[in-house]
Amino acid sequence: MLIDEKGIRTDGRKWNELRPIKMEVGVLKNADGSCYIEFGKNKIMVAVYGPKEVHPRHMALSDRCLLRCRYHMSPFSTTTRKNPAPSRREIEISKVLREALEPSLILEDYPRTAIDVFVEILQSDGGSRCAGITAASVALADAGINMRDLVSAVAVGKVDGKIVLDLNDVEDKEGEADMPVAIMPNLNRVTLFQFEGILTKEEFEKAYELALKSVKKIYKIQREALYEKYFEGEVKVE
Amino acid sequence: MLIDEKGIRTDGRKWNELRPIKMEVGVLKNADGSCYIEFGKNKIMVAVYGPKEVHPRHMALSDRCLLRCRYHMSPFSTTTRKNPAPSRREIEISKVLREALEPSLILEDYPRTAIDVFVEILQSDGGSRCAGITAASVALADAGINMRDLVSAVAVGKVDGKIVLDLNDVEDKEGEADMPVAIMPNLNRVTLFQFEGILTKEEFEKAYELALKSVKKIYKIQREALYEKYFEGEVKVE
Amino acid sequence: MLIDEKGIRTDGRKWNELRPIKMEVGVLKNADGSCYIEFGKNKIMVAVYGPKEVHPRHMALSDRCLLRCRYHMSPFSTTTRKNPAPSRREIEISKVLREALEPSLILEDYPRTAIDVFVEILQSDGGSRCAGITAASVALADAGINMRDLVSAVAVGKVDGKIVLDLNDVEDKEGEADMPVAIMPNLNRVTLFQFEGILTKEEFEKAYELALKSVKKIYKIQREALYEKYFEGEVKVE
Amino acid sequence: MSMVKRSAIVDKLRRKRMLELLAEGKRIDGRGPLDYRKLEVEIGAIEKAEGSALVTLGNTKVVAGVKVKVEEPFPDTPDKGILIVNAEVLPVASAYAEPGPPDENAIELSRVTDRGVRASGMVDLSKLVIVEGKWVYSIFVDVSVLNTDGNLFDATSYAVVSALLNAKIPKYVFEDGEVKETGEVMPLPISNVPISVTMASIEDKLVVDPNGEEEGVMDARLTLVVDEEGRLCAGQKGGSGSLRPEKLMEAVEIAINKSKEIRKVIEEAVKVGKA
Amino acid sequence: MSMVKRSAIVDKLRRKRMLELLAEGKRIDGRGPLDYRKLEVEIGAIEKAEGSALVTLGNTKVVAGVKVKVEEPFPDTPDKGILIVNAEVLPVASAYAEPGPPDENAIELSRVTDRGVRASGMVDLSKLVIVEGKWVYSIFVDVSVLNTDGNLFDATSYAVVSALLNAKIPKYVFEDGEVKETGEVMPLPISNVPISVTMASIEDKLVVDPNGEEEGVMDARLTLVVDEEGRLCAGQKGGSGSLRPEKLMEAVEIAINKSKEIRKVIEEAVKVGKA
Amino acid sequence: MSMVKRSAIVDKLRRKRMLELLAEGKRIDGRGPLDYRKLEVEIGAIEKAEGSALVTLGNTKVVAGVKVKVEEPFPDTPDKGILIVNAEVLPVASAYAEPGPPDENAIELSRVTDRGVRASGMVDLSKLVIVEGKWVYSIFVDVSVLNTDGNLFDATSYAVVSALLNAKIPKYVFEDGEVKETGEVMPLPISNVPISVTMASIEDKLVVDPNGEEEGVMDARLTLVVDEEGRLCAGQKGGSGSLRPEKLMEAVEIAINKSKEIRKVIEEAVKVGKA
Repeated sequence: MLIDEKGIRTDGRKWNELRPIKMEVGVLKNADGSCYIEFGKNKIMVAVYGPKEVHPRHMALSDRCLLRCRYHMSPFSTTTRKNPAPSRREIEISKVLREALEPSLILEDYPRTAIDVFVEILQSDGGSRCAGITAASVALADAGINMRDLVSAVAVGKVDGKIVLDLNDVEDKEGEADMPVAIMPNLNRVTLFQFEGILTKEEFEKAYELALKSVKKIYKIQREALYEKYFEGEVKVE
Repeated sequence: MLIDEKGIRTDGRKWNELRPIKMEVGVLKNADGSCYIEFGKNKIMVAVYGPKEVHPRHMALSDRCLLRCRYHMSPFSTTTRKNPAPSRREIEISKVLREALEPSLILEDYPRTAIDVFVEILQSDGGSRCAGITAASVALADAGINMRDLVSAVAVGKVDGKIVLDLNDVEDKEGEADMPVAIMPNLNRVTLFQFEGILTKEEFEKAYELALKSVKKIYKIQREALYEKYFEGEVKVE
Repeated sequence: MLIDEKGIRTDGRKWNELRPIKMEVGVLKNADGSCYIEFGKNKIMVAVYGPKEVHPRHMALSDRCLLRCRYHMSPFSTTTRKNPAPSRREIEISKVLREALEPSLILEDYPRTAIDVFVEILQSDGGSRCAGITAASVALADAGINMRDLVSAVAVGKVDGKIVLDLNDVEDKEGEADMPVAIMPNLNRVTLFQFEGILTKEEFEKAYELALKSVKKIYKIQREALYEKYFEGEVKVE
Repeated sequence: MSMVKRSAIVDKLRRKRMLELLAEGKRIDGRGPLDYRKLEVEIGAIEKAEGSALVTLGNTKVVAGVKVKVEEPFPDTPDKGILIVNAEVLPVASAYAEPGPPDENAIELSRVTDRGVRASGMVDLSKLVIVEGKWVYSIFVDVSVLNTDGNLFDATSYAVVSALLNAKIPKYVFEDGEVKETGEVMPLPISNVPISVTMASIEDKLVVDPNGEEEGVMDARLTLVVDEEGRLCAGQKGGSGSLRPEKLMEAVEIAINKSKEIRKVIEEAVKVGKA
Repeated sequence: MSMVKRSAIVDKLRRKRMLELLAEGKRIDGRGPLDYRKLEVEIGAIEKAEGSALVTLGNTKVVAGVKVKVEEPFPDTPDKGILIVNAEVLPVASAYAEPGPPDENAIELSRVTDRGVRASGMVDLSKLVIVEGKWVYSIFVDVSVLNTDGNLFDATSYAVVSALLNAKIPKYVFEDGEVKETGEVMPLPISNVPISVTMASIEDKLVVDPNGEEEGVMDARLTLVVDEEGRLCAGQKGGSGSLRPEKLMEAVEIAINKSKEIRKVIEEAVKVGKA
Repeated sequence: MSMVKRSAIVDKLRRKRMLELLAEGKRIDGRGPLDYRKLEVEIGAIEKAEGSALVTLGNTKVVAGVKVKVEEPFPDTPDKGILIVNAEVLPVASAYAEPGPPDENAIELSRVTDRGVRASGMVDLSKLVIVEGKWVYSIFVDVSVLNTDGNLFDATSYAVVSALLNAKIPKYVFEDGEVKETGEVMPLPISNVPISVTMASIEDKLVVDPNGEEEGVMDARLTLVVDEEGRLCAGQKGGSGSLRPEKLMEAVEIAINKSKEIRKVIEEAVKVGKA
């Protein structure tokens, strides 16, 4: 039983409620941009380096910047120790993260260079890839990379037969479906979509609509984190 | 007992008989040359790419083409699943295959370029390296690489105390000797020779002579396969 | 009991006595410099190649030579077979060896080139890194590399509660402390220092002074080995 | 893994041409937006494998083989057999496929194919246990991609699904303290058949079964996997572009429809393979 | 792992400036030769780890986490638990840290940290045995370096030591022929606390806790680890330069003194973490 | 692994000169076509190894060591011990040998050496079983090549064969349900001694024991291994050239003859080593 008779989930949330989110921008001194996020029990550090020279040279692109992305879990981030070598899961997530961020960046502005995005999971909970995208987009903004929009991500899924927002670890493992979605909220375009589980077309649509709607809350928190660093003390938009 | 009292082998062949051979040229759309061979239960796909640019550059040869060769077994090609990473056996065979093919090619005609020969064993039986060389030589012809001659290969060996032609899987494993040989039939030169087992000098000579003679049958099938692709409908040379 | 009541160690030595040392210079024909050392039961072959071109090019240094060093144990060098792939221990020792040798070399004399020092442990005993440095410095001299001084190394430690010189295998494993030290004897400068074990400040000082003093005996043997190769038959200095 | 040599200028011209054609509901190779290329499924091609299938989709060609071992179960699922899907794009397959361990594209391909099979519950892993916590059947489905011309996701999925349907695995029993081969064979415990439908999105126009040229210029790839009852069981967006949110539901619609057509082809091929 | 972009000319000027300042007993960031930067130790930051600590030393930031498994002991120490220290300089940490397996710098960092912990007898491994020769506790201490600005050796050592002091590991018993988790937790059997003190030598002048700029121009790095009773338990010279022999005994003196100051900070942080 | 720096022009001139000399039955270093260089075999050089041999053949120098473990047999040969031959061309050996895992040349070298030992039945593996299907002796013969100047195949084979003849391995017994070391040693069960004879073919002229310069210009390398009774037990052609078919039988003749001469040198060295 992951949802009780009153519709309350194991961590006290309602079906459409997000876990607590905390973001801090510019926390790493060496990085060109950085963002630390706590998203439920996820604790994630993102660093952005670049635009910078490409090594080896022949990988450079003449008409735009080469975006690279690494999603990696620290060995102590999981219940059972994670081997530090990249797993197939980490390699796949690194790829979809890159493809989720790429549409938001004006890479044509930096030909022949590279931007590296490093997403380090210090503690993992359900939805670490969505939290990672969310923080990475803010870190890219912190690095001053030209952007079309932020990218905001959240997962939806099905637990105990019900569509719910933002699955935690146990819901992710024991639930019936999981669908991470990333959106550029202003441009209204999907940049990441993955899905695993079993949903009828109707359930699928309901879950997807919930993701589209909820992602706007994530976007608000991203903006606030950036304001806090760059305009602290000034009048806040909102 | 691998040979019965009438001199018949486990698969019904006589001592000097080849297994059935089927070749098809140009089966892969992307490759510059290709050949699929069934040789007994061997099912092998060969692709040739090149002549093409060499990466990394410093490996290019100023006076001739760099020939590279990879012999690889698909995981499902063997009775027990084969790990997809290249084994030491595959690395050695890749080298002897390259050295068996190299004398037949006019590599001086393509300086600073590379030719890649990929030999993929989809199903393995005894003699896969010989079948691979035979198909690779045809695939190189299909790719239009300038050649001095085709290379034709066959194994001979000793089974139940008798010299036999073209060992199948069980003869290869339980036999007393195995000797793969490759020849350029028109130039009459040996390009591959390997041997493992125990043979007296006289047995060795008998086996070797059998290989030299039988390889000509392989050559005929290679030519037919090429004619079939390139001159189908025309009068056949024979 | 590694030291008996008369103060004699398991191999018959007194506390401040070195094991037998034998060095031969120029034993490898292909190397630019080489030295074979037997130090107790250590049997070590060192080869120096260079100064030579750097591959890949971008690793070359514009103002000096790139010094590289590999300490490696042959699989049969240890009681239990050593896996031939480099262990973390070998990687660390390779680094400290390089840093122990580097101060003695005038690397500015060879900009844009590399020198490789290969230290191969054919049989290991306690103190193989010190014996390796000692032989490597002689091999560098044999290669004609411009030097400020030789580097001479020896380990000291604590065994059965006593400070002793030059630990052998069993003393190294069962002793209470181990301190390898390398010195440039003429310039009187320390180039390697490592320490593991438990020592009071007073013990530490006593052990360290013993190392500083004893290293001069190593230096004498190094010079003799070089004289033997280069001035055999001439009048010996000393 | 891309089959078409990338040239920025040629890509732009090709994309422009495709968009012109798509405006008229046409594609560069003459197909309509919702037409698959010719799909051929040959069952049992590799006799040494416990099950196998060679799938040809246009010029894309992949072969899948099933091998079985008896192994210890994973510690967290002592009551389940093991199923591993592994795809490799062999260097025979294209001028741009390098020898070596699978790259991120091949890993994504393996994992998305695996997710469709796993989430649909195609193979009932709870029936692949010999001794709980000790010995289970471990099913490897390896895929060798032989020629690439777009839509590896569907071709790979069809080959894997067909090879699993085709498989006859050796039967083991636990007797006298050890696992023994009985000499008999048995089919895998199949309880569902997932069908993958992959689309390319080019300026928010969806086409199914993109070929290599289309993949070279598409904004995004969208794969949806549909089970026997028309439910969604896996999905993945790929590619560096984005798409309008409503396009996803349009893709769901297409996937549910097209999966019926593909399902028939695979069922027919498996039937022929068994006869 | 160096944090500062190496430019030969800038390095020379910076070194010259440092030496001028050192002649007056000053450093480039205003510290005296024997002053540490601000050291912060946050205990228990990673709840999923059995123990953890986040250490900030100036701009250098590392996090260590303890994980525990039950495993077979090493054949040559059947009566001892296993302790493994592994540090990785993550690519988030600097523009010069590459992804991939640990390089020689990270391996040296791990091994020197490990030696201090091991030689001091910090964790009594003989108390981490469940069944001799069969089952022991295996303690992994993994360190993720998040930002580098010099003196990784001390920061890493403090993080490892603090995480071990903080750890509560699950208790196992051997019953009915198998190892079972009891549901209880227990602290590690701690019998000593080693404190690392690292110095840079620049023209034979010693300064403690070198920052990134100082490491960029130093001749040699010298790490000495001091135990609870003021004894030396590990040491390592690093770097391509050399030092006058008497400098080592001067460094021993400094290490013994400074270790007392650092010991207090760590003990206080652990106490706070437990309260 | 080639020892001589390759320069196309120098190679051509060198080859021309060699052919002129060979026409007169001479070689570049003064030998006749069927003369080996000086062969020295030093037995027992590595005391820590269970058996060892240092072989010097001209300037080519290799050392082989035998180590033994008790392990489970391979599943398909439960009634046989394990024998593994592994050769590495160390970076000390030549300016062209790179550190790292064995390349194709070193792998071929290991495998051809192994085949000679294995096919001749030199070590009777059926006598290296402690408990069938459970515990067998696993014999590792590792070869470190220290200097290369041609004909690594013969030098490696002689070192391996001599080290095996020299070996005294610890004796184990199975008692009270476990494998125990008895403290005694025993020689390996030797039943044959294979001798490798390697030739270079240069324009279809055969010379034995090619040195580095000859290998640099030869068309093909031909190795034939002969057992105690004068039978052939292994063979391998290497190199990018070809040879006339009748040359192989000529090589067989040479190998059978030369193997007798080499056999005496090795037998003598082993006898000296034992005395």
